[in-house]
Amino acid sequence: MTEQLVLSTGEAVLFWVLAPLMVLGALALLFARRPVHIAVSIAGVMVALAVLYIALEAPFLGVAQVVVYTGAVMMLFLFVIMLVGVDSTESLTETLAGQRWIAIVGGLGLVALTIAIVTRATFASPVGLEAANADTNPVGVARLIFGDYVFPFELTAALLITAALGALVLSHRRRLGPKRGQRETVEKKLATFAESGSATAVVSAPGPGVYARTNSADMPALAASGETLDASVTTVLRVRGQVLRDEEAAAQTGRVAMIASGAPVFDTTDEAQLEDETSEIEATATESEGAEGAEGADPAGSDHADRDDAGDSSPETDEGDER
Amino acid sequence: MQDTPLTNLAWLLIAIPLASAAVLLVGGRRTNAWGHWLGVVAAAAAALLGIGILIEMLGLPEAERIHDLHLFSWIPAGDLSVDAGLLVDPLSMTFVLLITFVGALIHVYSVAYMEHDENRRRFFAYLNLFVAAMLVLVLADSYALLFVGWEGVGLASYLLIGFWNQRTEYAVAAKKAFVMNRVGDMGMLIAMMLMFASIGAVDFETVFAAAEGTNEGILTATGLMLVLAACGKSAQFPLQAWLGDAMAGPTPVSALIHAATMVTAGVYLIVRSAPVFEGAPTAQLVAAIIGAITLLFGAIVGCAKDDIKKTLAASTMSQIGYMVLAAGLGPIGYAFAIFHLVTHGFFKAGMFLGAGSVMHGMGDEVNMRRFGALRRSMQITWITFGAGWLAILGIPPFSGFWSKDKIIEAAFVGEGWQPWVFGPIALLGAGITAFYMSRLFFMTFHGKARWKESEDSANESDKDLPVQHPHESPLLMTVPMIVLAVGSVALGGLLAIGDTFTHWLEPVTGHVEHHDPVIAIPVLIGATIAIVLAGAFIAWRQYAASAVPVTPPEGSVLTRAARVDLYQDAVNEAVFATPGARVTEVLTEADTTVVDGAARGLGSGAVGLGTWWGRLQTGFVRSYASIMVVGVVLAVVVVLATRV
Amino acid sequence: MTLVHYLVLSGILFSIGAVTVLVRRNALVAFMGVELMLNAANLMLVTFARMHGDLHGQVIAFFVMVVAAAEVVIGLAIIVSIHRTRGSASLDDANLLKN
Amino acid sequence: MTSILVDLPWLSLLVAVPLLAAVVIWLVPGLQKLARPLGLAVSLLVLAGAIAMVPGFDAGGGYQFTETYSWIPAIGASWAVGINGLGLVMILLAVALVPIVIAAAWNEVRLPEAAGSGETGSGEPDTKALDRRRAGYVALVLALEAMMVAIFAVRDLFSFYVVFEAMLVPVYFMIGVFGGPNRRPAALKFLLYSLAGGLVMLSGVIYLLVQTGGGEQALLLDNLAGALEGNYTAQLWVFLSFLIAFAIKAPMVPVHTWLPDAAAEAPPGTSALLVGVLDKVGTFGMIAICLPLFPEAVANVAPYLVVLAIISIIYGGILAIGQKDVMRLIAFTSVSHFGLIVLGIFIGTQTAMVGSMIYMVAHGVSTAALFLVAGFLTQRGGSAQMSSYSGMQRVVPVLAGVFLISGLATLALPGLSGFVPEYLVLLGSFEASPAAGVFAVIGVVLSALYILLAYQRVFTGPVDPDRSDLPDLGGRERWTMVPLVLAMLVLGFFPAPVLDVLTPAADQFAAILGSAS
Repeated sequence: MTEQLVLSTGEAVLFWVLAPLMVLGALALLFARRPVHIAVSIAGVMVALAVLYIALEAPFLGVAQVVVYTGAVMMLFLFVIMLVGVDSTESLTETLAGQRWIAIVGGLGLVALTIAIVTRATFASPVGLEAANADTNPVGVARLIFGDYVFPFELTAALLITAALGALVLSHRRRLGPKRGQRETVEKKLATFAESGSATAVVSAPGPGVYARTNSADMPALAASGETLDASVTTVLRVRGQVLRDEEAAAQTGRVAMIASGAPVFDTTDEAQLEDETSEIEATATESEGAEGAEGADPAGSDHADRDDAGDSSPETDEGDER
Repeated sequence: MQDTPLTNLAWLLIAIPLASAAVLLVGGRRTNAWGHWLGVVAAAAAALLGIGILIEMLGLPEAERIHDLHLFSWIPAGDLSVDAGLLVDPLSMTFVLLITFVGALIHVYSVAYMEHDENRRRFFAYLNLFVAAMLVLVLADSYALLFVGWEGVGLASYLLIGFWNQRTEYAVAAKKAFVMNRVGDMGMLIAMMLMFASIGAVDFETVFAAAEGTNEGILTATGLMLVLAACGKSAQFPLQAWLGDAMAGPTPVSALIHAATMVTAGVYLIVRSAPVFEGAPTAQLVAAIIGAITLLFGAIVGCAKDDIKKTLAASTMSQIGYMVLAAGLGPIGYAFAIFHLVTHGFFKAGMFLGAGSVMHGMGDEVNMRRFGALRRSMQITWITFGAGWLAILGIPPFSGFWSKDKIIEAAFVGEGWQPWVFGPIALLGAGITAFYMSRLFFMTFHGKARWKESEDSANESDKDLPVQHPHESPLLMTVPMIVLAVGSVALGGLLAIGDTFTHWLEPVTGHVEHHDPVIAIPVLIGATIAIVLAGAFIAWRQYAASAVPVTPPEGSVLTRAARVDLYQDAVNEAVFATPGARVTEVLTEADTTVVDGAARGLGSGAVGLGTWWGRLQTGFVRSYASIMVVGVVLAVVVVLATRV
Repeated sequence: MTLVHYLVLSGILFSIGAVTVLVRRNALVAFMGVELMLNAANLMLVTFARMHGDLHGQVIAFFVMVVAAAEVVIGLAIIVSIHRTRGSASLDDANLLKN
Repeated sequence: MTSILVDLPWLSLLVAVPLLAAVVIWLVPGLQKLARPLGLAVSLLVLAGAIAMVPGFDAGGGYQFTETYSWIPAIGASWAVGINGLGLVMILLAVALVPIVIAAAWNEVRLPEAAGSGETGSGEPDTKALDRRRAGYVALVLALEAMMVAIFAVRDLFSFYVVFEAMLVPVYFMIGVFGGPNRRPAALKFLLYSLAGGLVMLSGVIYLLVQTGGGEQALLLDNLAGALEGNYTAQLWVFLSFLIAFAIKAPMVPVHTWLPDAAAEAPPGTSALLVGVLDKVGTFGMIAICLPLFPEAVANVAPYLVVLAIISIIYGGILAIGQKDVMRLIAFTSVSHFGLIVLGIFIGTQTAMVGSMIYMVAHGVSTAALFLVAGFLTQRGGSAQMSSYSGMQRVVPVLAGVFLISGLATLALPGLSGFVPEYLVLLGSFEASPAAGVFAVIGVVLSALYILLAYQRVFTGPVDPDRSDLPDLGGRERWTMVPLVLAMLVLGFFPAPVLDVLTPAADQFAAILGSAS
């Protein structure tokens, strides 16, 4: 291989633009708090990698990278993040003694060593893939895969199928109680109704944002009796405390009196009607900035609501997600 | 060479009793009914065959009386090759006859003596086994085969001493006998090692032929080792301690094994090994010294014992001391040693049987202080025992006179200090023997009865005495006693007059010119008889003419020492047993703590190390990952560092 | 600008991925770190493929991708089931390896 | 008849048949009921096969019945078998003992007490589980038989090592599953000791391979003999590595402590095979492997080994006297006897070498008998402590008689199996070194003490009323002991046939040592 590969300026520019971005994106792994942010940022890194692959005369891999990693793997990650709780942020405080120091030393050591090795190693002069990619890169790769590597390739097929089956088996959950069909659901609902007399036990919850003034999904609906129905807002928004409840809205709907009374309207403990579940009116004020004043008006009541809300929402959220 | 059909059948001598023993042991209870008669028949058949061979041998010219019967190749192991073969010559035939004849008599005696023992069949099996083993011992044509019989009789002795092993002390006595014999056997083994290393063979023919040209040091060592072996088997000093305890066995056993035959094997060994001793005067001298010591030792112990069997055992020890002394004197003594051995075999066996008869009549009592005046109730026993008594005393013309007197004479032969030491000792021994044997005789058969016929005795002083019903023993017991008594009376004279016996043994021991002792023979005979009579008289005065206390008096220092066998057990205990037990204890402890402890220490060390390392196993995946990362970094650093 | 720069980039990415595994308690995040390490390795393979003019490197990278895909499926399934039984996706809660 | 008989791959067959039978018995559930008769039949068949080899064997003809198959050419390993006189005799001993052990343990394998090992289901008398357990035992014994034949027949160092280690597996389970109350630690101890020795040996094998340069069939013993000539350092190191393995196996002081534990906990049949045959692998290896391969090293190290052997003799004897457990006592007597065997091997005279070889056979017979009969006793009395018994001779006379005969054979009473070998070793040792001979003779007295002490404690004295109704040996037990007792008598009085077979082999090995030193 006498032919010397010369990297084009364009490639250099591409590299110097992408590389810092990739490193930054990767650093999100270390410093970002929300998994969703990390996942998105890693997806970006992977797209950038795909670009680099193409620059490295591996267009087939570049495409595969986008399809497999960005398209499949990272999306799978996102799904799982949604499953286990998109809201969960992670504390970055270290719990294992000395772990952080070991990580820093080990990481720096790895960086130093790899850089030292690759920079100090003497490589043969680069050849480039011009010759190998004569019949286009996918063809070249395909010749190898279906030639030398046909057996491993077949094995990977088996591996993938096994993995799919394995995932099924792993995430399969054995039924503990009897199957609950439509009839059972109805009977349960009616039983709850008979017990509590709450209408929401039988009817489906109203959708959010039914007023003329604000139609957004973060605005809880009002019941016929005038109180807000927290359950009308999606669980995600509720959990994140993004339910809209400014003072104005409260005033318009005459909620102030209700807030002052501090009385819960619905019992929310019934698991059977998770979707229909409602909460106390007071709870609506919990994390909304707009409700600060109202909250201050009745600290005891809001405390109580806080606790209830926290206690109820997290298991319910999980259950709802899994279904 | 004349045809010798019977001699060629000599192996039957061994095979018959052996087969009988096997039948009795393997047959088990099924043979209980007739087993003892099979034993008797086997012994008698061997005796008859022995007599047949003797007659055949007497018909041969002297030079042709030695036959070596090759049986089979026993240990063909290259450098060492031992054949099993029988040496039939006058010496071995003497023993064969003694063993089979006395043995057969004692078998007969035992039929009655052991009548009430449920294991009588087993007893006869052991007796037959003993006879077979003893015959192997005396008929063997090599030291190796002799050793088979040597240990075989030890085994039989062990089994018979421990025949009543439900009593622990009897079992201990049996074990003691075997182990002390084994100490002697070490000597035998070492002697054979020496022969093999220097001569390359262990059969009599080769060894004796080569002995002349062998270095005296080796011969001396061999001789000393043979003497050690003889000491073990013949209960000679310092390995004498087992014999007294061996009286735990039934009395016929004591008569056959521990008086007439087995214990004399040591004498046989020395006489048989004459060519070795010829080249080893030091070993000879040692043998003579040991004989002299034991002679006195046994005699002194015999004076103090109250147990009739133990007194006889001490006497046996002493008499064998005479024989070993004679054998140690060299060629002049060999024939007399064997002669005394034969006569002793008769009269001592007779006395043991007599003692057994006394015990039989007295409810197994062995304490002579509980006897007395048994003459009236046991006439035959008294007479036969009396014959033996007179024989051992050496009163002419009883057997003992002819044999013992010759030994005393021989002890006075020689140069330098030796005749002046051995002679007087032998003479003194004769006197002491006369004392204690007379003591035994008088305490048992004469004096006042120290028992009573019935509870309502008129005499006030009899109150504490035990009730006994002494009676004469049945015919099966008395007949053997009578036969042996006849032997005690007549055998000595029969064989001694005209030196018949000495001539008979000459093919083996060689012809010896007559030597004059340092003191004239008639003087010696007179002195011997005088000292013997004096001893007997003292005993008569003390034990027949005056009352014998039922409880032993405290006695002098010597008496007390003699009662405990001159502290032989205490010495053994202090020198061997206690330190041995201590060593065993310490080593057993050390084996678990030190040797095994080291191994276990390795184990627990590994466990400790593992536990320590195990702390790294926090269970946190991230810890493991960090270990991996650090490991990778370190590994790469090491690789790079070694490359630089 | 040489191909070595790609290698350096690969090393840096790999190290970041490794450190992620060490410091992040969230299993998902740590898992993403693993993915990043795999990608970094792929980058190195592709770079070397180009350097040596040999497509084998690319083929291996391809296989790595396939295996990584399978691994992700299984890994995520495990995370989900652990989360379901232990109510947490934290690596430090899954310390049964200790026993 | 010779041609077809000799042409058969006898030795491989003798290995394969019991191994196959073991697998079949173990795996086929329908056969588990018949496991014991089947196992006995197979072991008798193997015995017949081994005996059938004898007429075709020529005592002076070196290694015979040889077979060589390539196994792993890359490391020079082959499956090669072949026997000389020693191998033949040891194989005969092994295959003769196996049927006896199977018969002796006919009813001895029982279900473990309740929660013992969790192998019983609910604890009710479960005949099926019992059958399974018995089948397991028989299968293990047969597997062990295959290993024993193999170890005495292999002529390739790698195969030797493999079999050497593989033997541990059946024994480990025989002790660990079927043994007494403390079987687990004992089995583990046995395994760890043996493995430690085996691994040291493996390092020696590897070093040997490196030193000789490898190549196909490089590890055939025939090719290795003389391969290290002149390379003294290599000889020494490899020899020492082998020696450690063999010394552990042969139990020599101070690496003997596994034996008493294992023997005390193992079922008696296992102890009989373990001490009677398996441990002989140690001494067999010293003779058949160490001598031809490392003659110069052996010659130089021999004096130290002689000293060690004498220490073993006396130490083992003293320790035996101090034991309270009859099984441990027998184990320690073996330590003492192995000392004599090792003494005979390394003292360097032909006589002692013959003695050691026949000692291996004689000791196998008498110790097996002792273990089995002691097993019969402990099974009846429920205790292995000698102090638990008294006056048993009156209660079980036949058992006592067999014990005494075996014991007397052990203490080398002339006329029984122990004598001829001990005699030869002692005489041969004295020839080379009088001091060694004299010290070794002390063992004679000690042996009388320990055997008779044991006999006295257990079988004499007043009859213990608690144990006065124990049954004597039954028919099956008697018949298992008959061949052993006969063997002891025959070896005592007519050892000539065995000696004739062994002597040429001994000449050859002794000559190696003689010329090297």
